[in-house]
Amino acid sequence: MTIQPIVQGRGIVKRYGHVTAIDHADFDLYPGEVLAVIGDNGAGKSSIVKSICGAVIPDEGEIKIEGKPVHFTSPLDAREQGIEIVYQQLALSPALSIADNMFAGRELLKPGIRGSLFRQLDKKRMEDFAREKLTELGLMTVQSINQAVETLSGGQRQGVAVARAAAFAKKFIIMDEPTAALGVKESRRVLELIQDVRSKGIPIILISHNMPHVFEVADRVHIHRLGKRHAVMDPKSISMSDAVAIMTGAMEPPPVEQQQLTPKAA
Amino acid sequence: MTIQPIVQGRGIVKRYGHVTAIDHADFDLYPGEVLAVIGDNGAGKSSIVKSICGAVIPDEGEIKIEGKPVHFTSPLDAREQGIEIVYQQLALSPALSIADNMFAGRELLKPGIRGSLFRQLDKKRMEDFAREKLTELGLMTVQSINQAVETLSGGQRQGVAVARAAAFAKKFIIMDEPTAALGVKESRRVLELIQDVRSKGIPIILISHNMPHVFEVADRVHIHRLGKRHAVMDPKSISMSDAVAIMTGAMEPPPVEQQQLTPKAA
Amino acid sequence: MSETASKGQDYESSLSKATASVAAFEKRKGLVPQIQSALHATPALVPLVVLVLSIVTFGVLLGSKFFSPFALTLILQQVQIVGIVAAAQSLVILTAGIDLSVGAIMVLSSVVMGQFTFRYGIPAPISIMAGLMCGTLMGFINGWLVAKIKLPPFIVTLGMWQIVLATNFLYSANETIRSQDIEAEAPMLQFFGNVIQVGSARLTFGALFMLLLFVLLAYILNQTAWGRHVYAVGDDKEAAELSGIKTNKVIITVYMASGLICAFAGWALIGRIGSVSPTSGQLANIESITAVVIGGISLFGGRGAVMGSLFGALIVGVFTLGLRLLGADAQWTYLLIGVLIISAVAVDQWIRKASA
Amino acid sequence: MSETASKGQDYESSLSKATASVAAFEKRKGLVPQIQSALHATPALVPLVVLVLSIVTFGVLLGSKFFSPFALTLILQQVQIVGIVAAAQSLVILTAGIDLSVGAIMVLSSVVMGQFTFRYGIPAPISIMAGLMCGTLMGFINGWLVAKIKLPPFIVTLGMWQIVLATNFLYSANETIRSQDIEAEAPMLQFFGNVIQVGSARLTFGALFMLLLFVLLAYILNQTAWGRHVYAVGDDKEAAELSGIKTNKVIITVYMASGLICAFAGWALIGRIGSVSPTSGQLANIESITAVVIGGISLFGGRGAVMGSLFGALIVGVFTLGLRLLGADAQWTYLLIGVLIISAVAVDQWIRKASA
Amino acid sequence: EAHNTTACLITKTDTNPFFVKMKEGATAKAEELGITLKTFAGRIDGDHQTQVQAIETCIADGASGILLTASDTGSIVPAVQQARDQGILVIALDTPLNPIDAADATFATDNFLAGELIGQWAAATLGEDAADAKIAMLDLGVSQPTVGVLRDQGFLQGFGIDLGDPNKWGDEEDDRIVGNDVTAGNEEGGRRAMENLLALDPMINVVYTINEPAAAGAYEALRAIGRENDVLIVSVDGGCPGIANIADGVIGATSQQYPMLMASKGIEAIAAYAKDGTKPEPTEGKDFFDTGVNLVTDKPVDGVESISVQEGTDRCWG
Ligand SMILES: Nc1ncnc2c1ncn2[C@@H]1O[C@H](COP(=O)(O)OP(=O)(O)OP(=O)(O)O)[C@@H](O)[C@H]1O
Ligand SMILES: Nc1ncnc2c1ncn2[C@@H]1O[C@H](COP(=O)(O)OP(=O)(O)OP(=O)(O)O)[C@@H](O)[C@H]1O
Ligand SMILES: OC[C@H]1O[C@](O)(CO)[C@@H](O)[C@@H]1O
Ligand SMILES: [Mg+2]
Ligand SMILES: [Mg+2]
Repeated sequence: MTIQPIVQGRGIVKRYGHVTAIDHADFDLYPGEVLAVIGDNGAGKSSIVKSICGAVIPDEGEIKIEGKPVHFTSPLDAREQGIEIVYQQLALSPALSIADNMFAGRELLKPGIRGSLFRQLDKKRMEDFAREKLTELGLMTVQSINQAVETLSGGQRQGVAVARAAAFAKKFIIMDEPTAALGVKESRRVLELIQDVRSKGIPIILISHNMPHVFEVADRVHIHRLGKRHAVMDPKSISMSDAVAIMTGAMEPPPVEQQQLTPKAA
Repeated sequence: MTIQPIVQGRGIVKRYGHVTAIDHADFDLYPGEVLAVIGDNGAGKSSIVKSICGAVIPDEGEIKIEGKPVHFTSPLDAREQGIEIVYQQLALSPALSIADNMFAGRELLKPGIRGSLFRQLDKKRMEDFAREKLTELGLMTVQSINQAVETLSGGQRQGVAVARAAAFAKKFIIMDEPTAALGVKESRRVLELIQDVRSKGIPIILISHNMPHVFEVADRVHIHRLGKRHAVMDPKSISMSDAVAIMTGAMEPPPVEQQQLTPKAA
Repeated sequence: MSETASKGQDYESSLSKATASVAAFEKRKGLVPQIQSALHATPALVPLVVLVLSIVTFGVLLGSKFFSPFALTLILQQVQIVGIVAAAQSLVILTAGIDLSVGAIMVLSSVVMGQFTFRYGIPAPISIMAGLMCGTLMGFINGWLVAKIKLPPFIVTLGMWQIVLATNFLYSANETIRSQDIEAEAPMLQFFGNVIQVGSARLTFGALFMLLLFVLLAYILNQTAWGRHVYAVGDDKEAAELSGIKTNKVIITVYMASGLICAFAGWALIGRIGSVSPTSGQLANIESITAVVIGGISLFGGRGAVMGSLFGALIVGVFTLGLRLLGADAQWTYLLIGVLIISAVAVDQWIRKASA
Repeated sequence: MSETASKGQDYESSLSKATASVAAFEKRKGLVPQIQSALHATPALVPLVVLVLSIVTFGVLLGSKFFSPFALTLILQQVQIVGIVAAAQSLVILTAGIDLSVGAIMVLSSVVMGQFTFRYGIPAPISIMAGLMCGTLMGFINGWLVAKIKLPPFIVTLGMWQIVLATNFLYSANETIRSQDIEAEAPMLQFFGNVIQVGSARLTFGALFMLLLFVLLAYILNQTAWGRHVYAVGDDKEAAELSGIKTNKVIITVYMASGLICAFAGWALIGRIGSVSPTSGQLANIESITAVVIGGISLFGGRGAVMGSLFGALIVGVFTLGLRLLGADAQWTYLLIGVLIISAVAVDQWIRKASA
Repeated sequence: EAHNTTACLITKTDTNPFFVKMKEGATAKAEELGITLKTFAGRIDGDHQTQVQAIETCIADGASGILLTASDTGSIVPAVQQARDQGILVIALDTPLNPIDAADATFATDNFLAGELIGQWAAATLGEDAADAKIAMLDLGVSQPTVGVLRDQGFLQGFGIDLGDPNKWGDEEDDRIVGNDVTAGNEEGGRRAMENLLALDPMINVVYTINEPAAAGAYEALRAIGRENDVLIVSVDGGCPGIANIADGVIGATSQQYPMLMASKGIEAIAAYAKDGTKPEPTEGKDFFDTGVNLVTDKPVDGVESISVQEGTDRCWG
């Protein structure tokens, strides 16, 4: 019995001028799992997830979503399919408010004629929602929900991006280092959030340099190295220290049979 | 015997419109130490170090450097005194190359008349230097030293900023979450670098959310909370878990006598 | 979960006890902080302050000659065309674009309205519709080239400026349609020239249209999703795209709206000058951009309020009339307006800084 | 160190064994990747390609009428003024600024050179120095207002445009100094009008000056610290400031350089038109900005190569002469130039994309 | 032979109907005579460099003759000289070069005279009231181009006002002048300038305008405050809309110019020159070929010669 992967990428290549960022890499995400992606800086992690969601158009290779080949030309395509992404560079509009950013492209309208005819935004509802989500993430130092995002602290900004993705995803979520700028408390909330989301059946791709976090929440660990998928391991059957060794090239990856290319039968 | 602090801030206040980012905070950095600054997201950590180096001009309060009151109006003033900063937002020029960024404002000229008269840059020497520094940080995936910074991965960018500060500091260094985007290996190198720098007698202010890192390298831990200095602890006499508890408001800080407002006599 | 993992997190044990209360910083009271807050929240107040200051200054210098309903409504009449075009320009500039073709589109639209009526004998309402559609179409071409072909707005609209102007001359052979003929045969073309007289104050429909247009745009930009998207696109197009905004659609509709508004300006122009003249509006682009920038909208996009552009246009209008009334001759007026534009923005900057 | 700390790091034990070799990705070979690389490394090549394409096209259409040393050097003569001003404009635009006062500064400088010589009888070399200093001073005022008072460059230079132009009219009393008089009494003012004739090719000193100026600026921008700072300031002023660049100094010197170059343009203008005329150069700002943008420099600053502006100016020159020789009338020429400017940049964009 | 003769027409702009008509006239005549005509125009009034480039293009193109309405009458001279050195016949139309003999010939309206006629007419129409008239001067632009200065000063002279320096406007001391403002020669500019001067003195009763579009704009401003019937507007041009405006009482009188004549005479001269090298002769007693100017009004006054609106309409140009 083989389960169909949610995302399947094969032989993906992405070059920038003469820089090769992804070099015939493969990728699989299966239903209901948290797939961690780890690798050195510049290994190509961000590039590969961007290829999956259409933020970058790969030069070669094939990507299937739920078995169907896709050729996203913009992240809008992905988003329409219920895919949400927390970008490493956050992708927030600096001059806009927290609520504006959170609801960009899916704003709530006022009830009744004010919404349907006059297209008036329901600012109150959006702001309440935004505040609630930020509070859930423990970001209680945000003093005004109308602050422009550029006036937020680094961690507060990241919180906005994470909250946005988590609130709206239907098919799966990609999180590129979602806790990099977060404090201890706020990071903990994000890990809880990831587990929440998974428990709703929505799979997650988590890129992180934080090994304890990875080993705490991941079902499988995709190790990326020099633009390629180097190995996929079961975090329960490998030590953090070996994972780091494989990732940095200090150790060869185990043979494919000992890897975890597909999840264990649920 | 009292040692003179390198940096002494008293009653610093910074407001943005009606948002109060720093609320009568104090600050001390002593010679030769690594002072870690920890706190929730939005606690005011970045704001206070920016006030110290002139990137932000505080509304109230007094700052002394080596005992002399200073009123920096631009980070240039700080830099002229040998103070280097790794900003949380990195402060790199996206379209410029790694070497251009590293040497901004202190470029090397070609020897002889080509430099003295024709003001020609010694690109080769700057590039070699840049590559060397990045390699020291373990950032070996940078494929072309002439890449524009905007084409670097998140971690590679951070590496450039850290390398720049470390290479040029004379008086002290401020590092605002220098390892947030770095991989395991690269973070380790930065911690080593911090220890190197300290051993050369240059003190460091390290803002970080990574408690193991903080407790590994800090001599004193400044805990910031709601815009104020909440406590200053000796990392050897407090557990990480208590530090986190104080920082998040789960525990009251100990009385001042049990804190570490000045370093132990060296 | 693996043992290593749980170990790595043990310092987090206290987190459950962390306070859940929201940050409470000291709140500031008093008049100055309140003014500062207001200016912060409503950036268009700053050029309004400058406008009021300049009206007061000229009022003091000139007395009732300037500070009369007549003179003040005259300013409204004089700025109406630039004001309407500045509204269009604001939209485009908010998306980090620029529209150099505004004046050309305005004139071509008015020529279409006139020629359709007088050359082909089409009823005025239909000709007007045709003129409005013509403007919208020109805007669409601009927007399409900017969004889809990804050409710089400066180049696209510079090219369109030349193309539209040349088309206009080729099509109209530069023939003027006289005011008297329009009045006799198609007065609807002069609709915006109608006047509401209240005492010595004279409000033309065109001036009223300008005011209403700004109110409408302010509503749209602040209260609708499209409006927020305009800001997002101008602020950081890539981020907007990544966060799910259909940036191309926004850009195209913005240029279309700009074209449509310019066509309305063309209609208002007939009301203002009475006739249909292909030679008008040559400075509309630079004048509208000036109003927008004085009004505090950033040429880099995403920042500023559309109301500011109205105040910007009025500031220039006040200076121009005020200086003439003070007796400055044409060349000196020209020079002094240069000085005053810089000063107006310097004052604006200073207020902003004081309120930061 | 505390026990918790060392535990937290134990998974790092393997790091000492991590490979220290530098990343080795597959390298690509072949002509296409090589061209792509070249275009990547030297962005000014793109407008150069467009320029060559357009010369070839008109050469094919018009034969030797166009593709002759005479016609080709004529283009150089025709673009020299716009080209020199575009060099100044490039500097300013690279800092994310804009200089609308270039034409006015150019004309005022040339008027100063002329009036000092003819009205006050000052020897020509000193008058020329005075003209150059006048340009630099105007530039300084622009730069100072932008850098220190933090006013938007658009407003500052718009204001200065009006101020300088009006000053120019007031000072010169709109008087033209005739070519014959200059030739007789102060031929040095016409220095840039001298010609090197090689066969039917006619290279004026002014055209040569333009070429040398671009080479010099390309050197300065790429090979000196100041040049790199110009880019850094335009790219992200705040980041540049934070990373230790004296951004204000850079901005002020850039506008001063722009003013000085415009003054040289004023001198070259005397060589080109023979006389000193206070009414020249009214379109210099829009034309120079056009050249810069066609040349691939971003109006948002920090990106592009100054050589591109030279090619941009030449592209417009080639189109203009080519279309005129093809016999298009004025309106059709304007229309087609509009189309061609858009197309040139579209081709440019397409080459860039293909080479990405 | 004639069929391979090339001629160039270079106008100030293509936006002013005056030049459009001039171009039409030239085109028609060229077709008639089998001459290839190439036309050029600056983008705005005062766009000098485009005209220099146009002359160079005509040289490169091997033209036999150039018809030129110069934007900058002094500065264009070297370029004109270059063309003449190549054996090209250069004829100035509408606007004389400075010096006038820099061109082979000049076919133009006498612009000072055009101004003088409307000045005299206005003074005569007012009669005794001329002594305390309130005059608005709606000029072309701040750069004071020659045509504008000539007409303005001609008007004042005709009206009986002391000119000061006749080479510039605005330096007159006479209290009857309320002020000068600039119109850019179009309706919007005319209206704004009129409004500005009315705000200065609402009792203005004489308005000089540089051309008829500016006059139409000024009229709208007067109409807006209900004073259109008590003000005399005078202008220069004699375009068909302008003449119709005289009939409708918008403009009191205008000095009519004949651009078609300038153009067709010019083309004929080039044809003749191409054929056997003959150059055109100036009008007797003048240093240019006067294409004539007529005062058009339906309220003729004694001592100022004028033609009727009907005659004006027969001869109007667009
Ligand atoms: N636009 C671009 N142009 C050129 N090179 C690029 C571009 N974007 C990425 N690269 C290069 O591609 C490689 C992979 O980058 P990527 O951002 O995917 O790394 P990453 O694994 O996410 O690293 P990090 O952990 O630091 O975020 C890097 O060497 C980077 O320099
Ligand atoms: N320009 C600004 N305008 C308004 N508020 C601001 C501005 N800059 C910072 N703030 C606010 O000031 C507070 C402190 O921000 P700061 O960046 O110093 O926090 P931080 O401790 O560094 O947080 P983090 O750990 O997330 O980086 C935050 O609440 C932030 O929203
Ligand atoms: O702009 C000035 C020009 O306008 C005209 O009067 C035509 O309307 C011409 O005679 C003159 O050269
Ligand atoms: Mg990444
Ligand atoms: Mg921070």
